[in-house]
Amino acid sequence: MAQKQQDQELLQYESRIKVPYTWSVGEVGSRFLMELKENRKIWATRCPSCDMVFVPPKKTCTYCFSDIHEWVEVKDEGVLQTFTVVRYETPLIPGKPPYIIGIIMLDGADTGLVHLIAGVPHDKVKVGMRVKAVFEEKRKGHILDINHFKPI
Amino acid sequence: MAQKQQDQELLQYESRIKVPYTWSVGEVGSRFLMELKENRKIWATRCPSCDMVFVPPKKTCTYCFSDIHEWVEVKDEGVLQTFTVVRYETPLIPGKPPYIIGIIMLDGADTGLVHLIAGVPHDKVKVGMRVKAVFEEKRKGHILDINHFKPI
Amino acid sequence: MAKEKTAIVATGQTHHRSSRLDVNGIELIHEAVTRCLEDGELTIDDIDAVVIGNMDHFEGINYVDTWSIDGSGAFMKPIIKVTTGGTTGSTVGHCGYHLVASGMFDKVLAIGWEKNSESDTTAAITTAFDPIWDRLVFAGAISGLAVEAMAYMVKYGATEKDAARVAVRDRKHATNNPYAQLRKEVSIEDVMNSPMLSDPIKLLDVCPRTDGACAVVFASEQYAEKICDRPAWIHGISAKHPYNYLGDYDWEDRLPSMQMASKELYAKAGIKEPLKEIDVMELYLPYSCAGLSWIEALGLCGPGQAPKLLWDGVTDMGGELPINPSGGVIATNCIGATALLRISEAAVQVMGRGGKRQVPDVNTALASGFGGCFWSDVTLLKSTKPK
Amino acid sequence: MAKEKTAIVATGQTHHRSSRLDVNGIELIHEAVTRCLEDGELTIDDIDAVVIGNMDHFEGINYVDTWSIDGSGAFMKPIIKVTTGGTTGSTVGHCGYHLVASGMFDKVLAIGWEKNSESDTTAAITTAFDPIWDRLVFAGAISGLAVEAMAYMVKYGATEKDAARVAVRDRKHATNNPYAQLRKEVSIEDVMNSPMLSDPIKLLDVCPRTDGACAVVFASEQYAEKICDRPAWIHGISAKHPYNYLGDYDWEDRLPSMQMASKELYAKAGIKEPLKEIDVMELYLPYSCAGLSWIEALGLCGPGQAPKLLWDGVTDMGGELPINPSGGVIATNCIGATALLRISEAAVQVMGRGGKRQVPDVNTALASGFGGCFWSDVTLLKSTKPK
Ligand SMILES: [Zn+2]
Ligand SMILES: [Zn+2]
Repeated sequence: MAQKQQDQELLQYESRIKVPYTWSVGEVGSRFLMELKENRKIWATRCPSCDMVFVPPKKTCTYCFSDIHEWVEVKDEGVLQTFTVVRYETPLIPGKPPYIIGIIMLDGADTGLVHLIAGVPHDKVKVGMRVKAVFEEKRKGHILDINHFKPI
Repeated sequence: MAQKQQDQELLQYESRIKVPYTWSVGEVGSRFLMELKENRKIWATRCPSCDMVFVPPKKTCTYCFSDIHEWVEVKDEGVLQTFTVVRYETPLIPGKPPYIIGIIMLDGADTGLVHLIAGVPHDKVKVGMRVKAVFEEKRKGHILDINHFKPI
Repeated sequence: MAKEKTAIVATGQTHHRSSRLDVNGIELIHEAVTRCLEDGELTIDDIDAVVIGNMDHFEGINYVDTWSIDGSGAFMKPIIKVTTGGTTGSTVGHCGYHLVASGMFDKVLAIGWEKNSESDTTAAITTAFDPIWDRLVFAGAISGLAVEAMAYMVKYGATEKDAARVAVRDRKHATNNPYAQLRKEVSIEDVMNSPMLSDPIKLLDVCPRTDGACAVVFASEQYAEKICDRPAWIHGISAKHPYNYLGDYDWEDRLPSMQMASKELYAKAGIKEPLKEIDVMELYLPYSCAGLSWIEALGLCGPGQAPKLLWDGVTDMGGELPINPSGGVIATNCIGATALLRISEAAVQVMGRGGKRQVPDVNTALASGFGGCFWSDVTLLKSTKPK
Repeated sequence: MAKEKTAIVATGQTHHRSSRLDVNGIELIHEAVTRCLEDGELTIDDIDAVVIGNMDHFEGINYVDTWSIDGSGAFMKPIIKVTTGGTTGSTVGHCGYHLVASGMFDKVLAIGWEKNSESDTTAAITTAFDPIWDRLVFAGAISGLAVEAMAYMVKYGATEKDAARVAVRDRKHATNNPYAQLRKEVSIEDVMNSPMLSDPIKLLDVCPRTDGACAVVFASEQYAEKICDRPAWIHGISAKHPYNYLGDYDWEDRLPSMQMASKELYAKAGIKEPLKEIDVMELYLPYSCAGLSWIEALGLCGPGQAPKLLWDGVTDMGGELPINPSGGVIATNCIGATALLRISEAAVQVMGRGGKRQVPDVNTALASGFGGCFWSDVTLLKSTKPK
């Protein structure tokens, strides 16, 4: 690609950095994802010192650096803390805009979960509404084994 | 992808980061590349303070931070300072291994040029041999408008 | 920790554009550095050490510190590269400050830059989210900011029009700044009628993508007044990066990291009533609604009272506390430079070198940085030497 | 610049493996940090600040400092991320040292890590070359190293067999190190018969890819001896990164950056005859031939004399100056940790905590880092306090 500036061509070199990655989920994260896959259940970990319940689960507490061993099941429904209707397009996201991103505080959890909201007209979504996980029929051990959360 | 550890599946999340880039070559670099393209000539810049001749050209001297305005033509031949025969495969490089990478000090330049060496059996390449640029017939303003350097 | 009194003694920046094809990144950096050295009547030999920062995945350059030496002049000088996302520029500034304040160096050149034209910013920003958990759902910066705006508006009853008032102010101020990228006034209607990107954020509510660079020289007490007749003394800094995942953020409150940072900063500097005691602010407001909730976090007014402050003109040029005389981030956003530009512009105000964008009689200025997962950095500058 | 006497008082590392699927990067970091704190009988509350580093494009993580807090324990502590390619680990170490030596902090945790299993290292390394000029031709680290080996061998008449002797030594030493990834002895023949990758470098001449982490605590004089009965005092550091493009390198000489760095270091520390005065070295030798030309650069012998030193066993365990008791980089290469492991292993030797890999009576140890475009970092540690 070139652009002329007076009598000088100004070149750009176009390329694309493609690096394949295989991120390790680790034992703790894998257990969470396998529960989604095999049992349609959402499990969390609870810090023995400060009682924080983390979804997704953590092996070490962010706040007090304690090792965490206790697993607790949280509900697959909760409260929509906030949301946005995304109307711009980007090649990185599954699905075409407009779609809704929300932060859901599941019953029993102390941290919000970032996920998609669907099954509701865009002008009916409200902060504070209750939503419930809709699981994929075919699950593979992935955060998108929950297809989206829908209002209840 | 999953791997079993005792009774726990260990997941990996496979993905690929693809980010498109368009790097600005800038006025100085563009002039160098356009000379390759249009005139099959290799031009350098010379520092007014320390006399260093830079190929590829620089707008500012690395060593004394002087602004550089003087252009000088260097020869399209020079000395092979060192080389290697690359025998491993990687998707990032044009051409199949084995191929030869070399550093060439062009006559009139003070910095080496990283490029490909070809037109010679692999066991005949020697440090210190003289080589000459072989230009592409179709050139586009790119460092690979020189297809390779060949021994002379 | 701060042993040496430290001041900003020189600043420089490029004329910011959406695309600067005539220079590569190194040459872009060189422009800001040259202007900064000229501003302080310095040469590169006067510089003891360099700190540089950008969001390196935006340009796909992995050794920015060494790669850029022809631009920074750092050949064989101590140099460090720091990158913390949107806060990169304030981290660069704080790093430059610490390198002098700790007593390690006397004159440190701090550089922030970005050549946003070189990549797809949204694609590049997305790689800043955790790959397993957040990256699959969130894309780019706008939706992450939109959920915060939504929570604030719902809780406090602020409107999109209130937010638009911030965009109108910053875009008007930018017309006074010869370096700004977008220098065109817009009306409330223009903002309201611009396309919705991610509810409640519209096109004219958000920052552009910019090619640009900024450089600043920090100097110790021994040198500061020799270089600059009215140096901008650093009276305190604070950096708070308490979140990592969007799910951990407290949506019930207004930018808690800014509350923490400004509280710490005011305590250090003895500031009790920021609205009265601070003469000008250069804030990293990447979108308009931030200009409401975040100034509440800064203690300029109580919860939900920011819209009134805006409509009353308190933060306009000529108001009690002008915010973003430069036009701010909505006018210019060369990301790795953006937060350093805030510090630089705050210093320019203290030095009295702001030209058409100068606020009269600035003795105290505050600069902020924003980035990552709702992080805040703040810096306080004064015309008087710290005790 | 160094005001406070500074020592390493605790170290920790993971058991290094080619792939650690049971932990993510954060959890891997946590293992090294936990072992380091245990080694010093410390808790995370004792730590004032954290410095962390890796080659972030290897994992595609862009905010490593904040992203990793559950592993590093840095929540709301001062933390800085540094990345300089292969030298990252030594930059982390030098940064940790400076943060204490400058008087800013008393106890600093320095962490290097890499999860090389998460990406294609060659693809990722290639992005470290300049995109316009060098990246199109060079790919990965090996060919860049091979051209250096070729130049040395041609000039000084060293042979591939001489180089193989280095690989044999390091791989043998690794059998003493319970943390090393590759713990299998090889013969000269094994090396010579292994596949040629890039003339003159063969498979058994080069380092593997590793998942691993390393952590070190630097402490000021006030705390060092309370934490550790025999701290490893830092007597000097030097970092020289003089090149940027491969074409600028001086192929006629042997690693000029190492010559510059070691000369500066020896002058600081008063070392006249390094071979006699230094008891052990942990060197970042990513491939075997580096173990020849680079020890000449370190002044252990004259130009072209390294092969004799190697064959005479001078650098073996039991020799006059053992090099890489840990097995070095050829046995373990978690890149962002690699150069910090050299500092950590040198400290372990000074502390006398090396177990089967301990060299007797170590008072003086040297660690090196290597990276980027033929850069060198060096660190000198002693059992005695600096004057
Ligand atoms: Zn806890
Ligand atoms: Zn010069």
